[in-house]
Amino acid sequence: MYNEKVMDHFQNPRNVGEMDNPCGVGEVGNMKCGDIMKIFIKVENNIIQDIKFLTFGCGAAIASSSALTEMVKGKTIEEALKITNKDVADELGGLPEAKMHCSNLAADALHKAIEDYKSKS
Amino acid sequence: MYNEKVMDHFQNPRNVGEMDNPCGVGEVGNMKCGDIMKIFIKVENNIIQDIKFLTFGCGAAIASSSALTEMVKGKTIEEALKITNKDVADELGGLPEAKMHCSNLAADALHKAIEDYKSKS
Amino acid sequence: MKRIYMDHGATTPLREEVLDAMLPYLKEKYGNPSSLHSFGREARKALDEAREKVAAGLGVAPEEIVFTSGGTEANNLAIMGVVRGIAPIKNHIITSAVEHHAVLDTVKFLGQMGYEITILPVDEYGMVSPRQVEEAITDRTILVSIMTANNEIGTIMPFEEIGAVCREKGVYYHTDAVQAIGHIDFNLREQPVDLLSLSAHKFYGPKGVGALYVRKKTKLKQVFFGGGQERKLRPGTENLPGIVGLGRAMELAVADMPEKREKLIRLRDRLVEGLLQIEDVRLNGHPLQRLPGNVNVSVLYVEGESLLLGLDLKGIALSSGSACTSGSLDPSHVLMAIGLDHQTAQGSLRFTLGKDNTDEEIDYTVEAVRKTVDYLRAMSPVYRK
Amino acid sequence: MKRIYMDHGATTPLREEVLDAMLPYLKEKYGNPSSLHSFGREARKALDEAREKVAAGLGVAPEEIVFTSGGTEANNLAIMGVVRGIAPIKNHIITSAVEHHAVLDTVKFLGQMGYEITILPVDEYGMVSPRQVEEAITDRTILVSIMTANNEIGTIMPFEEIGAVCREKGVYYHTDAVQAIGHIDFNLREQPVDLLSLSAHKFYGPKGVGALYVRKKTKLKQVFFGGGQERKLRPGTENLPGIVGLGRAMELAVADMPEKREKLIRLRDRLVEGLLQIEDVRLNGHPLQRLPGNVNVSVLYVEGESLLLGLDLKGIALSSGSACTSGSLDPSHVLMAIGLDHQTAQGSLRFTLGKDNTDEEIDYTVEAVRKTVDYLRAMSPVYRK
Ligand SMILES: Cc1ncc(COP(=O)(O)O)c(C=O)c1O
Ligand SMILES: Cc1ncc(COP(=O)(O)O)c(C=O)c1O
Repeated sequence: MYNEKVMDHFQNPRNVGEMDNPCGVGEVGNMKCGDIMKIFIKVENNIIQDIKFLTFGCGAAIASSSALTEMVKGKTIEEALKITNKDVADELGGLPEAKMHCSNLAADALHKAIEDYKSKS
Repeated sequence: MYNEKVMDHFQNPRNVGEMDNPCGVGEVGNMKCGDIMKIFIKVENNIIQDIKFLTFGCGAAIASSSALTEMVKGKTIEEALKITNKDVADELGGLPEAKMHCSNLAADALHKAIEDYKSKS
Repeated sequence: MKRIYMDHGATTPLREEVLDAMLPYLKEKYGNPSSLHSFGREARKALDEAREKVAAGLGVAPEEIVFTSGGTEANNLAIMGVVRGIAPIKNHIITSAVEHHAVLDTVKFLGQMGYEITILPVDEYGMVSPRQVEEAITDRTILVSIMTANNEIGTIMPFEEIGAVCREKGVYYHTDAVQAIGHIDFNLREQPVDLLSLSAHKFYGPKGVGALYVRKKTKLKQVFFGGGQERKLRPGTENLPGIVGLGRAMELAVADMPEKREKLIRLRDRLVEGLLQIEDVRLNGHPLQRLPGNVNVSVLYVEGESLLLGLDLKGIALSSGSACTSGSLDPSHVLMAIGLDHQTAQGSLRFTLGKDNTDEEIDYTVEAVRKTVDYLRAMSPVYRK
Repeated sequence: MKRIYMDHGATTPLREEVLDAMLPYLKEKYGNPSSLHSFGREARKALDEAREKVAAGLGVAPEEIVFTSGGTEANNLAIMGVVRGIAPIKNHIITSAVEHHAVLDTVKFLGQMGYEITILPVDEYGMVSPRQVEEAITDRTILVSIMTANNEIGTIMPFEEIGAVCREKGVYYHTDAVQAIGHIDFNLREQPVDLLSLSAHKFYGPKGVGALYVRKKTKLKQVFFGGGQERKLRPGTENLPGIVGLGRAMELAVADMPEKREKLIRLRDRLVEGLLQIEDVRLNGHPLQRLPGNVNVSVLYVEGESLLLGLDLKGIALSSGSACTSGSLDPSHVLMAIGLDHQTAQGSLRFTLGKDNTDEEIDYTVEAVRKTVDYLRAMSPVYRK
């Protein structure tokens, strides 16, 4: 069902965990699918220096979160804002049709975290 | 489908053929099933000395005709008239449910032949 | 006694290659294709591959194949399914008098339910013409269902022309191809067919599995309810070993078609020639437009079941058009539809040859028929010389 | 990696003895049971014998068994069949909220068609009480359909008492026993059941074959059309290898029941005990009135599909009550019906043990669940200590 890349992210998620004193936090929850995702970012000089996630959700949701954090780390805020949910799915080499809605959260959570960061700074 | 006795009568029908100068002939045809049966009898001293049949029909019809002729040979007219279609089926050790209608001819043909004999004598 | 099987229209033996393909799914690969775990995934993969094979054999996309429990269910799903998909906007269904009961009785049932139905007559060869279909179509017509080839008399219908008429009129065309797979070339991307039924056990696949081809965008609704299998069109845990067998059988049927066809036509013609040399034997069905392996003859003055029994005693397996065969009182509706009288229809035999029949078997069979016919005619009150 | 199969509720492996019984019918005994010749007769004999075996397993007469393509079709035939047999004299059908979709969706479809339907709620264990049924029955009720045992949470319904209520009220009682065969004693001559569905692949038989028990004189009509097979109640060439397998599987299921039941209960209880030692894990379904092999738990703060994936990576095959599992957005209707909230239902696992599972597998599984739960909770935003 899932390709190897997705399974790799599921088994070895990158940047998982909470963050002390994040610059921004974004949480989205899609109660329809039951997924909840939380993204923490640390920003310095307009660059996302660190990023962490917590996810309650299916394999696709976890893998998407993990993949997103890898994509984002080191990018500028502007670059990060350009990342779409589709980009995340593409980065994972595609997700099953039925799962697209589950992974449609990671970029949303990131955008929220950036908003949060902006609103604070 | 058919038991061994039926198959034996089908393969080795007794008393098959036409008869020269019969004392009585009976023919019945059930066009619904497509069966046609013709019985020839030779009667002497009120006893059926000889009997022959011709049958167009399924295996059950042929076996019934053959079995009937065996049952009847040597019997008195009165005894012969008592033979029913069910007796023929029983003599054969039973026939498949769906075939009962096909075999319900042999005794009828015999009775007709006896009628014919009586009407002539 | 050596047995000779000439009843491939009833069912065929499972090919060894097909059984080999099925066995892993009858043994260690037992997962349910709907399960997410490794057992389920290997099952799902096999299901997908079988679907691709069936689709490839018909020249269509895998998503256009719905697996069923056989030809009967495929026919029911096709007819009831589009009627459910379209009614009550339109309410008219057209079929022919020589369809298999799985089509004919389904249409008649819809007739009882209040749908308008037309059952087209056929000519003496069992043919429906495209013109007849054209004339029968009204602006209320939902569906035309005319078989590809007849199971009793082997007549091949002008199904592409009939389909073209339907397409022009904007009416769905379903064809029961249960007897045609492995004999007729299908390339449904080009052919104007919207729905096509098939059954694996008629082409050396397993019993109890079939498929319905449903052209994309055809408005078809499920007719029974349950899990989400087969894109909800046909729920129920998939008969995976059967489906894998169907896929393999399809692959082989298409690959072997040219060679098999040639052989069957040769055997068929040899059999016809031999049988017609017996007095008062007549060929039923179209002399040319007929299935490669099909020979249907009427043997006058004898009844079919007793012929069949007599031949069975000589080791030969075939079917008859006799009433008594099926336990019903009426002779074959197909033979009646082509105009045979009751008695002639009763005295009919159907030989359906298969890829493993031989010339020797044909010759033995002709002789056996001759002897059995002689034997039965000698006891027939309607045959007197 | 050794794989551990704990998803016998989804499907079971085919027993070797069953495959052995089937093989002759996948090879040389390929006749069609409707054919009169020797090939057909040997097929017919096998069909009759299989019917006797299934009937014996249920304590009924062979003529009361109708073979189908599986549990889904049996359920559809039962419900639609009696509705066709009885409507429009009466028009009301009763079922429960925890039925398999093959029952529930069929009843809902009839609801859309204008029939009156009642879907009974269940208690927190998934039980329907005979009293609820009694109160729901009206003088327009045709049929009550309440399953014998639930496929997700394993709860065994008081089906004999429910049947008794139906009998008293003169209403047909159908029970979906797909999950119950081989676990529960049936003796339908004594038990007040009119219709019962089963599916071979749930008790070590082949996929794609099932049966419906139809008590004598039950007014049931066929729901699809074709040849005269199964006394016209279910047309189509019989899946003979499958049916032979079903017969053999039934025979073995009944013979092994006492021993298997004892073993499964022991394994089940060991598994429950182990799982409940993990923090925030709750058992779903009835604590006592449950299928021997069924364990259904909710694991709070984690989602079911990811648990399932994590366990699959450790070689363990099971099901979840997660929405994402089935590609649908809603979690299991059964878990919702027993009152779980959305998130708890999502985080549920179903283990269904089989006759070949071992104590070691149970212990390994408990450890694997513990580790996977820890791992996922560590990443869960809803679980923070
Ligand atoms: C033309 C035709 N259609 C449909 C069927 C039904 O197929 P099945 O018996 O596999 O359901 C058959 C064979 O019996 C057939 O010959
Ligand atoms: C309770 C119940 N009923 C019906 C079915 C349907 O059976 P099948 O998938 O064999 O058609 C199942 C299994 O999927 C089931 O668990």
